[in-house]
Amino acid sequence: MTETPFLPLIILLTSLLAAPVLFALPERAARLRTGINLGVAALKLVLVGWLSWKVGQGVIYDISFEVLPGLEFKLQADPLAILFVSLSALLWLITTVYSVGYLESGPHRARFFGFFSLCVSATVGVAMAGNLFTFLIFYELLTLATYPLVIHRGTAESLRAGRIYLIYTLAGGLVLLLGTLALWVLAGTTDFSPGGVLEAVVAENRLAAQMLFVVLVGAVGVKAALVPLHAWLPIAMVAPAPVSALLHAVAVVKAGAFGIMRVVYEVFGIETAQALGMTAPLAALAGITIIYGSLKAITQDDIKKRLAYSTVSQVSYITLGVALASPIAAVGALAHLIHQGLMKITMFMVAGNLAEGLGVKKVSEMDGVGRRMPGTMLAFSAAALAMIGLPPLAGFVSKWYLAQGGLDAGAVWVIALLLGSSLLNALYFLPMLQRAWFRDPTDADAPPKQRIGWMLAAPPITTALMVLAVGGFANAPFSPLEWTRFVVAIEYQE
Amino acid sequence: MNDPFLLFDLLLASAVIALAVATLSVRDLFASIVLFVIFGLLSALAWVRLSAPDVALAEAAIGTGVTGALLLKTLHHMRFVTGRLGQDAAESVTPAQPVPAPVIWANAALCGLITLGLAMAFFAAPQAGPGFEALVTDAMPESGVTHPVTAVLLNFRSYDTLMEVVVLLAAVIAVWQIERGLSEAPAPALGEIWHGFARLTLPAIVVVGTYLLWKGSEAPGGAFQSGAVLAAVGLLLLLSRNYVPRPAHRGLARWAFVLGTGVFAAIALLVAGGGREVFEYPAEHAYSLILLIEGLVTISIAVTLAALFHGREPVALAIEEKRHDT
Amino acid sequence: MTIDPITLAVFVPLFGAIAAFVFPRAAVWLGLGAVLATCATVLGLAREVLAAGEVVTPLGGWAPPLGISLRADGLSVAMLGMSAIVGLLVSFGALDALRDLRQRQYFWPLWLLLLTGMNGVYLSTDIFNLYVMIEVIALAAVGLTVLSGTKDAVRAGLEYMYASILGALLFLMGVGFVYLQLGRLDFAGLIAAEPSGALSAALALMVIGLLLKTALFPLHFWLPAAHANATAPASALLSGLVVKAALYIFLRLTTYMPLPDEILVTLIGALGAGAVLWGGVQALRAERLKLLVAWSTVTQIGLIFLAFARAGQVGLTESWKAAALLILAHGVAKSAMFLAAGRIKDEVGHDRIADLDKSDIRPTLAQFTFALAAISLIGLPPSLGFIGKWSLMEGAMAAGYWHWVAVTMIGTLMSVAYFSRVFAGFLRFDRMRGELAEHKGWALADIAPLTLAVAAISLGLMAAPILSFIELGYPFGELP
Amino acid sequence: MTPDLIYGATGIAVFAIGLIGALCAQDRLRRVLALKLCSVGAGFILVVGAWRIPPADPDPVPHALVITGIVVMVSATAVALALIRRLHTLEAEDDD
Repeated sequence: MTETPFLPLIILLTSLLAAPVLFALPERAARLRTGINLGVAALKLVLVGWLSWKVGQGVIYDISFEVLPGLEFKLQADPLAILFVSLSALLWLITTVYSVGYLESGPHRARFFGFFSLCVSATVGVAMAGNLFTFLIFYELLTLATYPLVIHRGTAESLRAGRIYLIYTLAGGLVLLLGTLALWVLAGTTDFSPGGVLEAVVAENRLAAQMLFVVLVGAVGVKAALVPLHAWLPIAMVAPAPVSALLHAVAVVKAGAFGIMRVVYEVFGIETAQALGMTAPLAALAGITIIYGSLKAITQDDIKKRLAYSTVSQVSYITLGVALASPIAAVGALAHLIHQGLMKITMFMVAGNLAEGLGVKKVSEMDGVGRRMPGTMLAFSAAALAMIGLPPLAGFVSKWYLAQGGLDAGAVWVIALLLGSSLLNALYFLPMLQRAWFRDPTDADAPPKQRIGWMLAAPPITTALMVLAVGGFANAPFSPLEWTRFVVAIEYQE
Repeated sequence: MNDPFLLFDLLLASAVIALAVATLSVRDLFASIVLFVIFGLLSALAWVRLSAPDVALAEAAIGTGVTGALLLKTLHHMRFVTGRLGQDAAESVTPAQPVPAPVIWANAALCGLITLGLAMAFFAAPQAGPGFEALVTDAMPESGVTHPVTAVLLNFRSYDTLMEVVVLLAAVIAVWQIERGLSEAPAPALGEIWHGFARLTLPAIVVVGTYLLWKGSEAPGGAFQSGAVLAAVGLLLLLSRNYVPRPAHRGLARWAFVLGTGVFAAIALLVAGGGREVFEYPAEHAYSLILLIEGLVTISIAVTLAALFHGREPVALAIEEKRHDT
Repeated sequence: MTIDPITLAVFVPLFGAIAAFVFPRAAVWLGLGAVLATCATVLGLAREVLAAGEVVTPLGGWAPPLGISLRADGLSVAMLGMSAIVGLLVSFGALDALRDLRQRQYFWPLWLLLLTGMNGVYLSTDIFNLYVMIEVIALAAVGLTVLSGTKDAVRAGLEYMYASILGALLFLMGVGFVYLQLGRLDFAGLIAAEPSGALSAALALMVIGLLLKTALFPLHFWLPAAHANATAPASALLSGLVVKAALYIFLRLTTYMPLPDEILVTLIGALGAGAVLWGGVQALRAERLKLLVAWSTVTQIGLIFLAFARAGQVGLTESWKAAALLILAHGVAKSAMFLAAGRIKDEVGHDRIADLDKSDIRPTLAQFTFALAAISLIGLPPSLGFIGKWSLMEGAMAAGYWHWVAVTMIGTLMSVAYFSRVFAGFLRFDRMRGELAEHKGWALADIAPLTLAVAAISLGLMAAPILSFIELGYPFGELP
Repeated sequence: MTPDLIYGATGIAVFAIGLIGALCAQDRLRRVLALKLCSVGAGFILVVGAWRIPPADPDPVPHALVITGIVVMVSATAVALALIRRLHTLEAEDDD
């Protein structure tokens, strides 16, 4: 059953077409800009809601045209895409509200929101790409759209960070181009299809297939911040808070993780990947990244750096769930895609509020901030506890499924890994909470640096409530977890 | 080996080669140019020997005469600008930038390689193989003229010839553009250099002109050759200052430059239609059309060549007559 | 009087040039009108080619080999179309960019003569005619190079002139050898010819001449200075269009007379690789924006030759298409980039890369245009440059030429590196002395390059129709 | 040994001499001269190609081509010389 095949295209175009308009608006047209931003974001969310409902009913969307003979630009809305598209549409709206508040009087707002729009378009494109070629196009577009956001402040430091970011991600993109080409030459198609497209190639040339796996996963692993390709992520912290929030929760890092899913599930197929003997090393790499990221996070005093290393660690849960090659672990991985997004975006917005409102940028300066910004810090606490894995919060749900999946796959070490990681999470988050709530402010009488308006305060609280909801109502119909099961059934062809 | 011309051929060929080497190796640039003029005239002689009188004429008049004049004018200009006009035999007027030895060796190796390849290819090629002559002979009756080279230039391959006039037009526009705003540099007077030049080329010009006149009686002469002869007259007028270009003449000059090209192209387009292609002259008018084109092109060529020699476009700021003597 | 668009494609710009030269006061409008009319003519020709596959006109009614005929197929019309459209937009840009009256008066006739020459090259089927055409191009191009009249420009123009004449003479010598061997000069004669040593020597001579004209490493020495010192619209034309004419002839000749030896194919590839790497290094070291852009032309030419590097083999027509796509991509993107660089130089007052961020004036739109053009030149999706690079690498990979894949990737990384030097200058804001001047809004001279840059990006998604158009009339061998 | 071989070899030699000069000469004017030599060399090849053993008439087409080549070359030479003059003036102004 197909109808309105253009719906995915329309969803893509809403933000893509908004971008040139936003670029062209003069700096002073702030109200108009805010109106367009919020209007388009809301429209997109509604459209995505409609799309998910249709896809849930079994409608298949598929739109494509030929770019080169045989090679198609292809958009499709499969359940896996819907999972990611919904996340990005929802969080885009929230982050837009936050950004409007954050940049209220800053320079270059036209540029910022233009690229912001492009960035979400690219994310949606990454999600709905129907083949690796299209995925590559949006993957690169994402790099290009985020670069100006990362260096938005225009200082020497941010430019240096931007250069490192650009080198890592464009080199990754180039390797992805190589891999895509190799896939095209080897398999004659770059389509995503559950079960993979490489069976014939594997039978014929096992080594080539293995190399292709390394190349493709390595390429998307740059954005997914897999150790040792993660170095750009902590450095990119010079970006403004809403950008960091978006980068970590929705856009770049998630695009990498999502790419790993597509490559493993739909280019190779989980069984083929397992038969190639590639999943176990990937799982091991994910495990190393999880522990390494957490250990590094403990040693950071800068709040945003600590959060960044935490991301390195947390995103690899997704990779781990994919690599374990167990349907139960896969549920955990996919759920974590959503859960980590909600948790991390909350934390980054809080970090932004602390810096903007109180001038607090370091963990050691956090004494007593809970009393000065109770709402914001409550949101932070909820997200942090969820991240540690306190039942029944969001993080617990994903970790639970991952552990189950580990047992299912016969990898008992995963349990130990998850316990260790949770312990480390606690080690770097609890001191922050302890300082915020149980210590006296060092300069309690000091007036706040700047008043935090509702546009800055409301978004983190909203996302924190969502963190509570997705954990608490994990088994409700239409919860992310339920959708995840739907997706996994498809990918494992059950 | 019993060809009576063999010795002549060998002598002429060695003279041409020796002059080519000498042109590039003598230290004095003036001598170099003079040697080049002799080289050009001897080459033209060789081409006469190869039954190519039209080519020989063009080479003598344009390739050697006009080119030589242009070179001498440039040399004169450069010596004047650097204030070294008085020193005779100034070997080089541009500062030598040292070229790294590896580059020179690489260049020499490249030249050697190319020459070797050329020589091998030349001696491997079929000598005097069939060319266009049969085709030309068949087509001559429809060409409207009786001289084969003219038929090729102005009928069979008239598109090439039109584009050649376009090249000439491009050159004069480019030269005016390059020298725009240049202050009134000395127009070379008939100084010592020029007497030498005149001694060498004037007789050649006279011979060529006579030949062309004579030739014109039996068939349309080559537009380029007669254009060059007329240009030589212009050159002498300019040099002797009997004619001084003035800003007011600019518009006329522009029209004269484009006259040949414009009419040539317009006729090419206008004859099209009624089953005829562009450039396809109706048989009954072919002769007169070709004659018209040739005449106008000759005027344009003459004016253009003279303008190329004069260089900069006449501008208002340089009116004052300034006779420059060495 | 009915005249085919194929002849008009050469005659319209010619008459335009004559008119613009004779009436200097009206040169701008006459010139612009002629370029517009040329666009219309090319459009008409494109329709004919779409309908018939190829259009042939024997000029003067004399069929080759005695006469010269004009022939248009998909490839030639694609080149004509690129010249006309890029030319039109550069012309619009020139309206604003050339403020000096006398510059403007000479720009139009020279540019229209250039267009005449290029159109003539793309329609020609006779190698001697090609020689005359490349000379028309050379003289007009040198005139444009020195339009600014500065010492650097004149010096660069002279070097360019030497290289041009030498290239043309090598080509002419090759023509002479073809005549010696075959007794005819038309393309059909070349196609029918039996391969022989002498013919290969002739081809080699012509190829060396063309490589000199198209500035393939190490014969590129004249290009950076010439393109960097010309005025912006002239640079855009020179870099975007002029070098393509010699490339096109190379493409045709090697199609009709395939390179005889695998070693030569590899040599061409090696020179291309040299261009990519050496040009990249020089672009990294360039101190001025326009010089950087000029060096990027050297690398892009090298890239196109990398695509040629496997053309000699049977059935591998793909690489020609990659080359054709890269030629189009570079033509559009590079002209946009040079115009944008010119705008930046005009607004900021200099084009030293190191000092770009010290200026309180930021020509935002020109910078944005520059970045868009850079995306296509780097080869990032979905630009035309990306599709070209994709085809190039696909071909190299399928043929097992991994070394060329590696060179392409290194070249891409280098281009990221040198272009990001420029972006850093655009986007750094902490070294300014005063307040940032509010961006000035739109200017006419911004629109032309922006349009070109947007086209360079978005044409990538239209590569399939472009390719099927280029294949009309079988330009790549297999003549019916 | 026939005239076409003798003059063909002459043409190649002149072309080669010109080529060496064009690539290695230091003086600007001399490079123009060298290029002109190259063009004469190419002219020789075409004229030789057109030559037929008498009494046969030569092929007129190459003759026409060489005439065209000569005119093209004088145009290019004129532009090159104008550039040299201009450059020389600009450099001389700089020295003052």
